[in-house]
Amino acid sequence: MEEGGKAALSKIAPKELVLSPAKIVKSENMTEIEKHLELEFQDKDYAKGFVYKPGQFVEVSVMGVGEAPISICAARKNPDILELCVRRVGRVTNAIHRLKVGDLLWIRGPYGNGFPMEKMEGSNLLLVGGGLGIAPLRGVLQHALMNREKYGEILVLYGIRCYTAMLFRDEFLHLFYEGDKQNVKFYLSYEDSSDKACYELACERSDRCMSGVVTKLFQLMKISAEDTYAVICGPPIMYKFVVKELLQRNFSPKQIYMTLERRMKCGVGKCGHCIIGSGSNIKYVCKDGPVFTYWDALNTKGMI
Amino acid sequence: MAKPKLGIFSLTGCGGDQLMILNMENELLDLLSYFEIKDFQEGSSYHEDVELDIALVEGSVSTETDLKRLKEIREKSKTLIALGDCAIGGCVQAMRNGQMSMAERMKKVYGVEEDYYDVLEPKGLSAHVKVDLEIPGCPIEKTEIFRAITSLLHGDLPETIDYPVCVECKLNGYPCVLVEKGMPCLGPLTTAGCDARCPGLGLDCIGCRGPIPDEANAAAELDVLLEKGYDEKYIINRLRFFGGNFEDIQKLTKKISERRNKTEGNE
Amino acid sequence: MKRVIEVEELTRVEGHGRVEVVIDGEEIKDVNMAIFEGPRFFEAFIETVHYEKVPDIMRRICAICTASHSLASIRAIEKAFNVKVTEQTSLLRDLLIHGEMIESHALHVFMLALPDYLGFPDAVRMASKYPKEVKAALRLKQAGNMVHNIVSGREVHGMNERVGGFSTVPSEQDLKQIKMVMAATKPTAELAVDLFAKLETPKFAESDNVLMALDPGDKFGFMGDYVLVSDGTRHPVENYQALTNERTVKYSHAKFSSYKGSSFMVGALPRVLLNKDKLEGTAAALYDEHKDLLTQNNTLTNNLAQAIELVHSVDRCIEDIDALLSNGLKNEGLVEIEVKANRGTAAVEAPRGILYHDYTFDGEGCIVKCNVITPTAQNAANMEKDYRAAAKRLISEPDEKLVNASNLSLEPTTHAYPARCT
Amino acid sequence: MYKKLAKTEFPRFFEGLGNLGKVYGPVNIEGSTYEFREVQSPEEMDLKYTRTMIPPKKFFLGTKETMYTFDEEKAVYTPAIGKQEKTIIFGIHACDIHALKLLDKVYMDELMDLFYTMKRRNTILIGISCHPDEYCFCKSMGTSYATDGFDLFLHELSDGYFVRVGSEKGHQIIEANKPLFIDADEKDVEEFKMNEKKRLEEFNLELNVLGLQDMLDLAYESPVWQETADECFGCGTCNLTCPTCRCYDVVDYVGLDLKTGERVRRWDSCMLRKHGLVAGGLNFRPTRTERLRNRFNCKGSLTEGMLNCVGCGRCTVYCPAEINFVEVMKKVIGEL
Repeated sequence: MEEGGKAALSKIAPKELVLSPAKIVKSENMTEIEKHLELEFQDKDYAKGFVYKPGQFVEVSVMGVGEAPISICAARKNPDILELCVRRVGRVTNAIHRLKVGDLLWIRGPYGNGFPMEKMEGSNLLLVGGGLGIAPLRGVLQHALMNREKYGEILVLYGIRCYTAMLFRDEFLHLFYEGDKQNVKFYLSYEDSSDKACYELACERSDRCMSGVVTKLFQLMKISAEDTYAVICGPPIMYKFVVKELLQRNFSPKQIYMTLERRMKCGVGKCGHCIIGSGSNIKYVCKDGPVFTYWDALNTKGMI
Repeated sequence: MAKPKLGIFSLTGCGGDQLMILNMENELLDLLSYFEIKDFQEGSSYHEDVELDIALVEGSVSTETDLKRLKEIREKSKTLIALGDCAIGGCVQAMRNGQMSMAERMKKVYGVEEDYYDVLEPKGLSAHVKVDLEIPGCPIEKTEIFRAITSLLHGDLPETIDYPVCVECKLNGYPCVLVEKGMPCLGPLTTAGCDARCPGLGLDCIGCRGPIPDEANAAAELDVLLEKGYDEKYIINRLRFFGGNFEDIQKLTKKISERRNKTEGNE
Repeated sequence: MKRVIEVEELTRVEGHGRVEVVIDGEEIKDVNMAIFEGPRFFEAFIETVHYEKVPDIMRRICAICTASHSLASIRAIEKAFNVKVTEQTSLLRDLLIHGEMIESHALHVFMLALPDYLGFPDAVRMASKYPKEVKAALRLKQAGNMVHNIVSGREVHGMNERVGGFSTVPSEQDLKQIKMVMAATKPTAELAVDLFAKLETPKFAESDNVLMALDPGDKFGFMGDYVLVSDGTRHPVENYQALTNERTVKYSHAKFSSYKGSSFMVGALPRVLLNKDKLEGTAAALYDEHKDLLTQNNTLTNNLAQAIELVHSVDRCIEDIDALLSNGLKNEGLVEIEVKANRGTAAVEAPRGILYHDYTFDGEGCIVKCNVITPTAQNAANMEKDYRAAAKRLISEPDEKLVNASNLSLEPTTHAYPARCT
Repeated sequence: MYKKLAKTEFPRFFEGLGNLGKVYGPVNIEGSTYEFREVQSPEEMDLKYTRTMIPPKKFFLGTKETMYTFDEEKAVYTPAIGKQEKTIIFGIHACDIHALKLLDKVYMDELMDLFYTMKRRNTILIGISCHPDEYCFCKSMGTSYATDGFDLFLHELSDGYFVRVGSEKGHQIIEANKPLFIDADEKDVEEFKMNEKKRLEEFNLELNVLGLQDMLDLAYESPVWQETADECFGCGTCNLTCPTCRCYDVVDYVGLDLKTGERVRRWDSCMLRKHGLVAGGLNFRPTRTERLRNRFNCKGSLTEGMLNCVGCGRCTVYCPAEINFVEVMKKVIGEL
């Protein structure tokens, strides 16, 4: 009846719960508080099995400090490489920011449901991102561009505070100017109306850039709810306003996807911190989400 | 890498928190070897007036002299840590804050006037300067200061505790002295971290780690203890042992004394 | 020309103090020892508190002699209510106060006083040259703390000792553990005696000393109901006010005491000298060996007296544990208490000397009046006297050795008289 | 499979269990506080106990347990799976068995938790029949009787125990103790049935759980949440004594060398302020009212078809603020 021991352990341990070391191979300060990291898995077999979708996240450990959920900010291209965008907000992310190229992090995952990329095939995509919320949407965008023929028009609405707070700046500015060639319309809004660099962008492309909150960008574009999926990610306050705009444009609740932030300590629906909802509909954001439709939100109390 | 510069200071209190550092007999030498110690009032006569990476300050601000020293320490320290209850909420010497004036206290004990000397109503450090971290306890717990120091050496501020003693009491499986024996336990209000020492010995928590800031439900405690047959004076004294500077407890005291004055006036 | 020499902050003491020597030409005009620890007014805020929690507050007067305050407080309450405790309780209390003596003396002798003699600013730096000795000293200190932990609940401000007994009786296993550790660390206590017997004790502070200590009864110890004075008199502790005559001093936050118009000393030296015949075993032998080095008028020999008490305390802890175990540990709970309006005064020997607690209760058992006299307050005047003597001899910087040796806990400032320091 | 264990054979049966591993049974600690503690003889136990304060989940989800040790120099996290001890939990009640079934679903069915699973697999559960007190409402929750989830279940009879065998492990125990067990006869079966019937009549406390989930949805804005939260300490006792609550928190501690350390998880409570707090300071349940409402909603909801409450009464019995779970539930859904 002996069932203990290390050998047995490796047999029964689900690979999703294994902490796998990954080396920082690229680390770029995108803003004062956000870093773009490229991690290389040390275990190539693990990397091979580490298949993820846009919108999923990983739990990242810094040895001696702790663990935090971070969303993956790119589509899976090179299986050895994992891209993360990390904002310095707490103990763990502070520690991640102290690390240098060559240092190790430990990864487990991928967790969460991710965006239904297959389901959205054949449709137009409307991506609405605010601040750091653009990070998971970047994965959606990359996926769609990698499989360009499978998706229709891609509209990206990106709300930033100011020019220096813009993530993936080169990449997005490129799309901002050249996106149309790939049938991508990239819109930009900025909240700090005194920001010079943004003002210049707005002067240059008044059809694509304006000052204000992200929902203002709806003024600039034409979309038909038919054949379009909306995908939203941003600070909690943003969802209600974006959803309102979408509903006005006849989007159905199930056409609206959003990814949520909660305290996802374990990532696998066990530790309980990310619980939301009420009696008939309790959800664990990490396991049942983090991607939900607006229909889910209508049926789950306290979701947005 | 250069060792961080550390200063350990004390204002008005019993000196127990510095003593707890000295009481880390097993770890003391190793732990302090990570630092350049520039000041350690209770443990060393070495003193160097330099910029500090970390200042640990115990004791309450109870005199103008305390305040002056605190401001100097704050000025020269990158991270200022309030060590122990005195430095957080004033501890027992703040018991009568808002209830008994300094003049009255002075008169009672010395028979002289208040303005004779430089006392202030005892307060924690954060009432006067910015504090980066508070480590509660009367005295502080060795494990907590150990974790705080190792965390700081690692480059992080440690996780702080803001849940009540009940949690640790349950994790240890101690019978609830409040529920089982009707003892006036302050565990439900009190910041944990002591591993529920008192209930573990069959005693009711006296709240020596202070009420959990912005969370402790003092009014509920009053109701529960009244129902168990304790009188208001007893309960309020009890809540005030370590909660004299705690806003909710001050409000509660005021409410009760007003109510009492009213009923007395009616009689 | 008038000049002032100041030792701004006395360190390696618990609490805050400073010394000021005013010199005019070659003449010493004034020597002031100020204790400027902020006042905390325990006696004022303890009023109306129900007796049961009084010791929990009062033990917070001081960290290093927390159990002494605790026991003085508990005994004063028990005297007020005529409580008789069991033999087991008495033994556990005796164990506790001896544990405290070990913890405090080990800290004091090795970590606060010894660095002076060896030329280090502190024990941590001293450890770089004497790692073995410092580690041994820490072990000894830990042995004392182990008693605090197991008997009282933690090192500082323990809570297990109550009015009428102990809330939880320590386990047999824990007591055996203490005994083992004590036996193992006894050589370190003896080393302390050896060290201080060999070190040359400075004589610069020599001056007439009046000594006071509690009469522990038949055996050397730290609790008693009578005070012995080096003038040969014996007084009940209830007369403490006549013995201490507290007065306020403008330059210091602490009150100063006097006995028949003169300052007096409390602490290890008075205890050992006044109760020398009651010492037993190794401590008695060591006393006999070094008795010429313990001089009534040289306060600095106090460190050697502490070292002898260390040896005594280690042996006594073992003895107490043997007695507890042979009687068999019983879960006896607390003695039932009947409160009444009454007054109770008790004293114990804290590491730094006699400590008095005096309470008056109302019929509900709540405090009406409280008075505490700490050893610091009693020693302050004597310490200043020593400084004066030393300054006269040295006319140089007053030495910190004196403060440490004078064995003052500057901490307990219940009576601290908050005067502005000049 | 049904057997009978005579009262006279009970001590020998119990003694034999010691060969299978460490035996834990309900021991009275103080007043009404019971705890599952290691026991050597039946006399140490009180098999008529009402409930243990800390539920049996403690055996599988340690109150404080090390998950990993780490070493920065070696750059490795090592799972802290030590020697797995065989454990027998003797005298577990039906409600607690149901609670474990629920935890099994969460911790073992999907992305199995290693630490839980290893311990769970090394445990034998022996149930015992009980009588309700004024706080038990397991009957309403459908958990007053366990049909599975145990290895053996002992029902007290006048002259012994009616034994139900719930697993292969249980069968093996019977086989190993063959001479002690006899086949239950008709009289025994009758007594067992009669006892169960009588027992059901002993329940005084009831909670109507039909449609409870919708009732809770509809009461989302009820003033009762606030009223109850005003009395509540937010101390977490309800969660920590709950046999189905399974929230945990994880903390890393570094050692004196600053290089090695451990990752520890400990029970958490959704009543505590930090439960819904994310890095950066945003709290998704900042007030006690919201946390309390969340707790009741969680208890009243289903996890894979099972209610998250088994009606054991612990949260009410041990609440220092004397908040009565059933009463609040009834108030909220408008039955009171």
